[in-house]
Amino acid sequence: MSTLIAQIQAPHIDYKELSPLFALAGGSVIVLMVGLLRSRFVRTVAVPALTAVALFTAIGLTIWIWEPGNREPILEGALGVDTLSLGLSMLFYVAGLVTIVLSLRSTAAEQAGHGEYHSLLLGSIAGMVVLAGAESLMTLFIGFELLSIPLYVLCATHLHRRTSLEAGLKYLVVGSVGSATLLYGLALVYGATGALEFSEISRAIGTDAVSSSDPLLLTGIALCATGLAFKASVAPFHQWTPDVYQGAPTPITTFMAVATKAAAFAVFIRLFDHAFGLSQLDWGPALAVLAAVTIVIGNVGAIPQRSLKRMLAWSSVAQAGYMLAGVVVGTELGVRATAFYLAVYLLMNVAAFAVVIARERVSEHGDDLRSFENLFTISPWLAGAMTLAMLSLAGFPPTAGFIGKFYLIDASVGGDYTWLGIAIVIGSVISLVYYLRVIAVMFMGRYEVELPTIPPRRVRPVAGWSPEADARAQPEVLAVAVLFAALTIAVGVWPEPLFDAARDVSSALPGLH
Amino acid sequence: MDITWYLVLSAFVFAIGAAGVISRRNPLVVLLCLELMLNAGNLALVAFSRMHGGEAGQVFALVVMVIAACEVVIGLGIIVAMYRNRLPIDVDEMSELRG
Amino acid sequence: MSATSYGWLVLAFPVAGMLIISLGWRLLPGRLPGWIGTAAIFLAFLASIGALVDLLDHPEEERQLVDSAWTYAATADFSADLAILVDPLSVFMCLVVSGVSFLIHLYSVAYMGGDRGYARYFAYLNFFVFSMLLLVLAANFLILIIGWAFVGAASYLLISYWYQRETAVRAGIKAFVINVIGDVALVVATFLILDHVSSLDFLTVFEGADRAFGDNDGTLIAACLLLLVGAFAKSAQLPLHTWLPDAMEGPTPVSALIHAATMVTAGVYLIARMHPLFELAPTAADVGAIIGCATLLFAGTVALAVTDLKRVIAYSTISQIGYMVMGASIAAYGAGLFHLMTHAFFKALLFMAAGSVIGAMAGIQDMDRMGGFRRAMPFTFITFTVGALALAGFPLTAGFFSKDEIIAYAINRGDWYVALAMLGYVGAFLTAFYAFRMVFRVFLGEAVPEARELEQGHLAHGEPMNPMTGEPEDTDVGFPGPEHHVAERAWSMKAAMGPLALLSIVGGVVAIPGISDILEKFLEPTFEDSRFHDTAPTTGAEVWGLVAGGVISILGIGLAWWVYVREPGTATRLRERFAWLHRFLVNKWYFDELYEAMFVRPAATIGGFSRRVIETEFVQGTIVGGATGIVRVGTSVARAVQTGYLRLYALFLLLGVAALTLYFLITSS
Amino acid sequence: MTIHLSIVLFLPLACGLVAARLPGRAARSAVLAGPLAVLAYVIVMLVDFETGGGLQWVTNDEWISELGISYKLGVDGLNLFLIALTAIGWVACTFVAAFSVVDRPRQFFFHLALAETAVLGAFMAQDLALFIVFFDLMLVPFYFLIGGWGTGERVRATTKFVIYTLSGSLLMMAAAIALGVLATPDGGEISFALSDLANRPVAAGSQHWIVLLFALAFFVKAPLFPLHGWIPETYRSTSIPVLALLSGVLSKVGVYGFLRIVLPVMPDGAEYWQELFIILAVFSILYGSILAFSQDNVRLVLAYSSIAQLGFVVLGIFAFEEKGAQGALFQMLNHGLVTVPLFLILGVIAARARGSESLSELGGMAFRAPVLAGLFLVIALATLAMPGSSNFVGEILILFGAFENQLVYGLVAAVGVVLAAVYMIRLFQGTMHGRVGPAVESREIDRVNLAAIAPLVAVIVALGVYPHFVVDRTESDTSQAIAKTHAEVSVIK
Repeated sequence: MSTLIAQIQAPHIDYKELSPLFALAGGSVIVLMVGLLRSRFVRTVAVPALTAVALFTAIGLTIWIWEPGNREPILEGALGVDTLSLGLSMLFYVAGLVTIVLSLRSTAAEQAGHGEYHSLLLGSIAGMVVLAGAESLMTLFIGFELLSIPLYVLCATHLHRRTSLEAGLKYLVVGSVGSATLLYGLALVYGATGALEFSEISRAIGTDAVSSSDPLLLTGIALCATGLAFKASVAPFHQWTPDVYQGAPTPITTFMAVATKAAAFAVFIRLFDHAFGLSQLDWGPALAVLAAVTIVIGNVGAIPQRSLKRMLAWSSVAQAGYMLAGVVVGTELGVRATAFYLAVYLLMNVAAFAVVIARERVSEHGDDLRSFENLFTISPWLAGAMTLAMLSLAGFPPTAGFIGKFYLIDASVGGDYTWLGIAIVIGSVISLVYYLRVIAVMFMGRYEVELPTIPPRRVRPVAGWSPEADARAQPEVLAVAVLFAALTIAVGVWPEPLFDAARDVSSALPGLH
Repeated sequence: MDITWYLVLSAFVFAIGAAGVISRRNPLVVLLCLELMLNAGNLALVAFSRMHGGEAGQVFALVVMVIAACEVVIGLGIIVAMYRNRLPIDVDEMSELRG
Repeated sequence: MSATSYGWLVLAFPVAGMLIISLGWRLLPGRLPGWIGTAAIFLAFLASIGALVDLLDHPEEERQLVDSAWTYAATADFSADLAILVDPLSVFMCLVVSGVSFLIHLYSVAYMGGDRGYARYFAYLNFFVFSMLLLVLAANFLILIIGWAFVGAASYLLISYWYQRETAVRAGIKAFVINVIGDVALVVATFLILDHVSSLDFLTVFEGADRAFGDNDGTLIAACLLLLVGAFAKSAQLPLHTWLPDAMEGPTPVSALIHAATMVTAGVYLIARMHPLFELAPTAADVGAIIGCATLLFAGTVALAVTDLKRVIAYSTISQIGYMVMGASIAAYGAGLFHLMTHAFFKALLFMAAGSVIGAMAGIQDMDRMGGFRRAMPFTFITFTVGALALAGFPLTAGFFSKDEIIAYAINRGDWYVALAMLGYVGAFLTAFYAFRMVFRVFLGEAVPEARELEQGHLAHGEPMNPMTGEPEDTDVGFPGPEHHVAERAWSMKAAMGPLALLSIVGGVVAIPGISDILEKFLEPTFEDSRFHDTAPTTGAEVWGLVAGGVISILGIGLAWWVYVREPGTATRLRERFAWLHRFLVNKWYFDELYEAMFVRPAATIGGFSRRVIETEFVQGTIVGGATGIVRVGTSVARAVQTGYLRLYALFLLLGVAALTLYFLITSS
Repeated sequence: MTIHLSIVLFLPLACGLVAARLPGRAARSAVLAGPLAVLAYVIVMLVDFETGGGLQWVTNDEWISELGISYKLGVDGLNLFLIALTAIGWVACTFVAAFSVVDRPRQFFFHLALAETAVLGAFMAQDLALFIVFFDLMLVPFYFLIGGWGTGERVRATTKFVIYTLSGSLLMMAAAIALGVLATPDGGEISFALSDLANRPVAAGSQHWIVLLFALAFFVKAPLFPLHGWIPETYRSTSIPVLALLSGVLSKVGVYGFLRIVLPVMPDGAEYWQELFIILAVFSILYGSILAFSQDNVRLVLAYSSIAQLGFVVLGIFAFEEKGAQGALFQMLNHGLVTVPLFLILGVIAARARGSESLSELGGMAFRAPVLAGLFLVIALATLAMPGSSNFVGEILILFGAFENQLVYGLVAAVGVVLAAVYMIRLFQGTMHGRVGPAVESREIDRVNLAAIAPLVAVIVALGVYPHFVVDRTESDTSQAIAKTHAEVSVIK
């Protein structure tokens, strides 16, 4: 008997490294419990506050355990921690905080119950952290699902809005197909290499046992790529993106847009630049093609959109394409560029979505382009923030977007993927059409959009809209918008700190050249 | 006994599930098909772990089952919500978001 | 004070006049601008005399003085100063230009009185004189080109001086463009010279020319031909003459100054100035001679048929310049410049007199409407006749000596130049005929109403109208303004015409074969390096030439008398007899029509084509439209696929999976 | 004295920001303060400038070490006068705008100021990436200025303008990055500083396509045929002061890039495309001129004429000959100096013709507005490169440079000189001469415009009298810029 116990030795667990995860999990549970209390104060103030506390703790702990260099395991063969996972987790946390602020007045939280809403949010973040830190295929899948499942729910939290439910359902079904594919891919990789841990996989690949172009392995890689591409909304697996982004409550859309993408790319980098690093020559070109296709489709798709959320969704597809380029080249520079761009991407999109939220809550046209007409005269600050966001997304100097693109192109050229750099450029040119249109609408009054567009739908105001209510009624949203817009400029002018962070992140993958 | 047959079987299951997802309009059935697809993965996992020896794959399969269950629950929840809102229980009707 | 500082003064005075008038135009009352302008030019004239005197002090071989103000532009091997060259030739030109200009200013003071743009007129006029003097004083090609273009601009401004007349505006742009063609030719020529001699200064170039170029070197010939193009554009020689007749749209004094006396002779000056080059490229020189000869005949014939008084004189100008060009091209520099001078006198005189007549006719210029002014305007009659005599080369007038000297040179050159000389005589006959055609038709014969009115002592005031088109105009459009003037009534006009009449008669004294060769001697330093000293005809030959010329001109005048006075009907009968010829001549050999068809219309067509086809179809259509089109297509595809049916999404997802997997398997195997 | 370029560079922006906060009257003076201060600074520079002294008043700081981008500014013969042009142009146009009614004035002047900073930056930048930053930054204010204060199809026009220009400049960015990467020796630090790039030659093969992409950007900006598709709409719907700057100053940034970047850094690539670019240039000269005299809208006449003028500039640059390059640089300055007042005058004319800008409705203005006519005349003559104007010196140098090795192309280009005479005189007569047009109620030029235009005319005349002032200061650096390119003589000659 005792011998039996002796035989089971628990894996070594490093609680210090694990602490952020604990903060999130614990926070999630506590918030859920507190949310059960009836008092309005608790629900509308305490719950968000607690969530924020949880996230801040996580951030604090992350900074505490931050140290560049190679990774040390938390859970033997399951979870690891390194600057890559930590750096990206930071993005998740920030995104989470933003979402909390933006959700303060959202009806979604009301209808779903604040407790549930926020604890799901925390759960999803935890999933992302796990995903980013995953050491083995199994944890990867767990993280993947832990991130997805709460999001399925959160998308549908506008219980009385048909589109919200539709978004939830679509996301669920298509998402599950994606996960199934991923799972199958993981299984094949496991079959080909006989290992679940990334380190062993990468060791296995290239040995005489498993050639880097073993069909089984490659099929597995293909399927994994699909699953991740789906999450990162890379074409042709992007189709859910516009619908879900548009249907979901806008704060959640924001969260999905910035955090989910970051998570997906975290694992992309981990899996492809680390685990499958050696067979880069095989999957590189394929992903490069995917990236180019994504860039084009995302941009052309965005052009006819009148709904800002939908437009941003398409643009996020395009942006995914840009970032994929950084992964494709499989160099350290590429990883850096991708990480940098993820951060920048967060700044720009948060600013943009915040403005959208501010508008859709007060305008009868919802997130339609119309509700932005002459925004500058109504609320110059919002207009300014939106302008900066758009310019940054379009890649104008001196915004962060410009530096980000510069970095990515630099990476792709350096990795002998010059044509991919050109593709990025062409994509940016196309994107001007719709980004500039938004600015034009805000500053230059109403005018008819040239390209074919969907007829404007009259959306029922999302939050209790009343004529006298206007943008200034929600200072926190305005604050977020302005803050993040300002950050895009700041980073654009003085990017050094972010570069250092990116360098640390890339240092997590020593294998790269 | 050769691993190939297991793989072929799991591939079949996966395909059937996929076909179901594509062809059926009732969300409940769609959920069932999703289960099939996931389980195809499980089958492959188990088969491989058997091939390689060692239990990692089987553990993985167990985890997946749990996760699959969660997914179905969420799915059902959404379907219920649709029902409450008197929305048609038909995936093709849920196509307001497009373009 | 040295000659060069006088040279600078010559330039300074007109500039000063121009600036004062143009900047202070609001402040200057009445005719003050006119007087200021006149004074400025008079001072310039004095300065030229100063330069002359100073130059004569220098020994013969040191009579080519260069003075540079500052570096105008210098980079690589291209380097030009703002410098003037004072030598006999330039001083001679300065004297002629400033002298005649002064008289014409004087004339204008009264003649233009009462015109709305009085100050503007004199500002332009001074600007012109400045440019002309700059042209003749230039010490290098760049400055020459600048002066060259300035006179062109001035002439443009003065042609469309009455800028509300459509005809004047059209004439202006025509003149300007043809002049620019000349400028461009000069620029290219300059390059060819710079490229070989690597200098822009005249003296250096002339020094180095024979070393840089072989005899009749291809490049040099090209350069000289281009110089000729420039010269012809300015001097209205074939085929670039079409602008000069239209230039008569300008006020009559302007026609006198620019389009008879000075600017149009710039071409002759250029050839004379460039003679070292032309002598190295005889082929080019011969081309010049032939074209000059052709022009003088062509213009002479046209002058027979045209009835617009000013245009007749204009064509005679073209013809006379033909003589000069011919002279300068056959190395008869002295003769050519001599004729340039005398022609300046009598042609200016003719125009002034014509202006006076037009004043009497209240702006009408058509000779068919004129007649019998002899008694009404005796002074004008006399001066006009004097001018006509000189033009016709009537014995002992200035024109008599100058023209026939050129022909004598041609004869003396021998071989085919003799042919030129003969044609020259033919031209002389024509000249004599049309000169007196004017005299007889305007002053003799039946007195027209205007003439009779004037005899009664009051000036005709017809409806103001465009002399070309005959359409009525409001009075402030141009001449005749609210008031207009005739020489009989304005002393300043008399004061201007008198001296010129005198000069037209005695102007020849500076070079009478066997008696005086002042001009030759004076110009010697400039042309001493000429190879053709030996071709100068002997006094005897020249005398014979003079006799021949005299006879011919008397014959011409006699014929004119017979046709227009003795047998008045003859002209009409001839016109009916040779209708086709008459039509051909009246339409000036159809040159305008030809150019219209060759250049103007094609250019317009090409412009229209580019605007309608290339611009819309290619630039906007193919490039812009193509790009947007592709994007449009992509857009509609992306949207068509985005159906909203999640089953289709799943399908596409799985198809994507299949495709990707396939790709991997294919590449791996 | 030492001159800190950063101050010159950011002064306008600072003033613009201040002005955006001040109330009306004070705002106007603040708005004017920026450009005026810059102008003063520039005058000091002109005086202080050490001829043939290479780069002067250099500022060189790390900016983004990660990407090898440094914040390096400097002035030499190449950009000295373009900076001067910028200063002058902005003073004039800001002045005119400040005294005319503009809605949302603060915003307008802020953008105007930002634009000046951007343009100055583009001219001063001595780091390729920095150049690109300012090159793109220029578009932002102009996007707003055209779209927000233009007329007619302004939004469409401004969008087209920005997309056109940016598609060029983004490709240039890609090319520039490629250049930087390829130029970096193994183990060396990547750097975009032009001085480094000039010493790190890139394989001729890659130079070819890199130069092509650069040229694309510059030709769009200039613009040259066939990349001028944005011209008509933009020129039609931009407000006058902005258009004056757009056409007078911005168009130079591109061609300036050739002298500053392409020729010194990638001589082989430049030579590879020489023939093609010269043909493009010559064709643009003819095409632009022909269209210019077949247009009825005054703005478009000027629009197409500037195509022709920049054709000359490009021709001069790609003649790879000292005189040519010298002339090209000079011509950039001249064209700017005449274009700015031309557009201001066009504004005056339109104001006297009930906003009409079509030649068929204009005419006879000289009658009541002799001063206006006089100024216009001087400028028009200068524009058609009348000998005696500095434009002529520029043009003759260009032509001589072209004749040197490309005689035939040079001769064809010379035809363009004649055509220029045709369309400019046509323009002058069509507005000032002839019968008084139906739309015209003529008045004399107003004080504000007079105060803006007269000094410019004075500068034009002064340069006409003493062009060596410019030639002398630019000579050595220009010949430096083209030193590496050896023009191979084309078969004809």
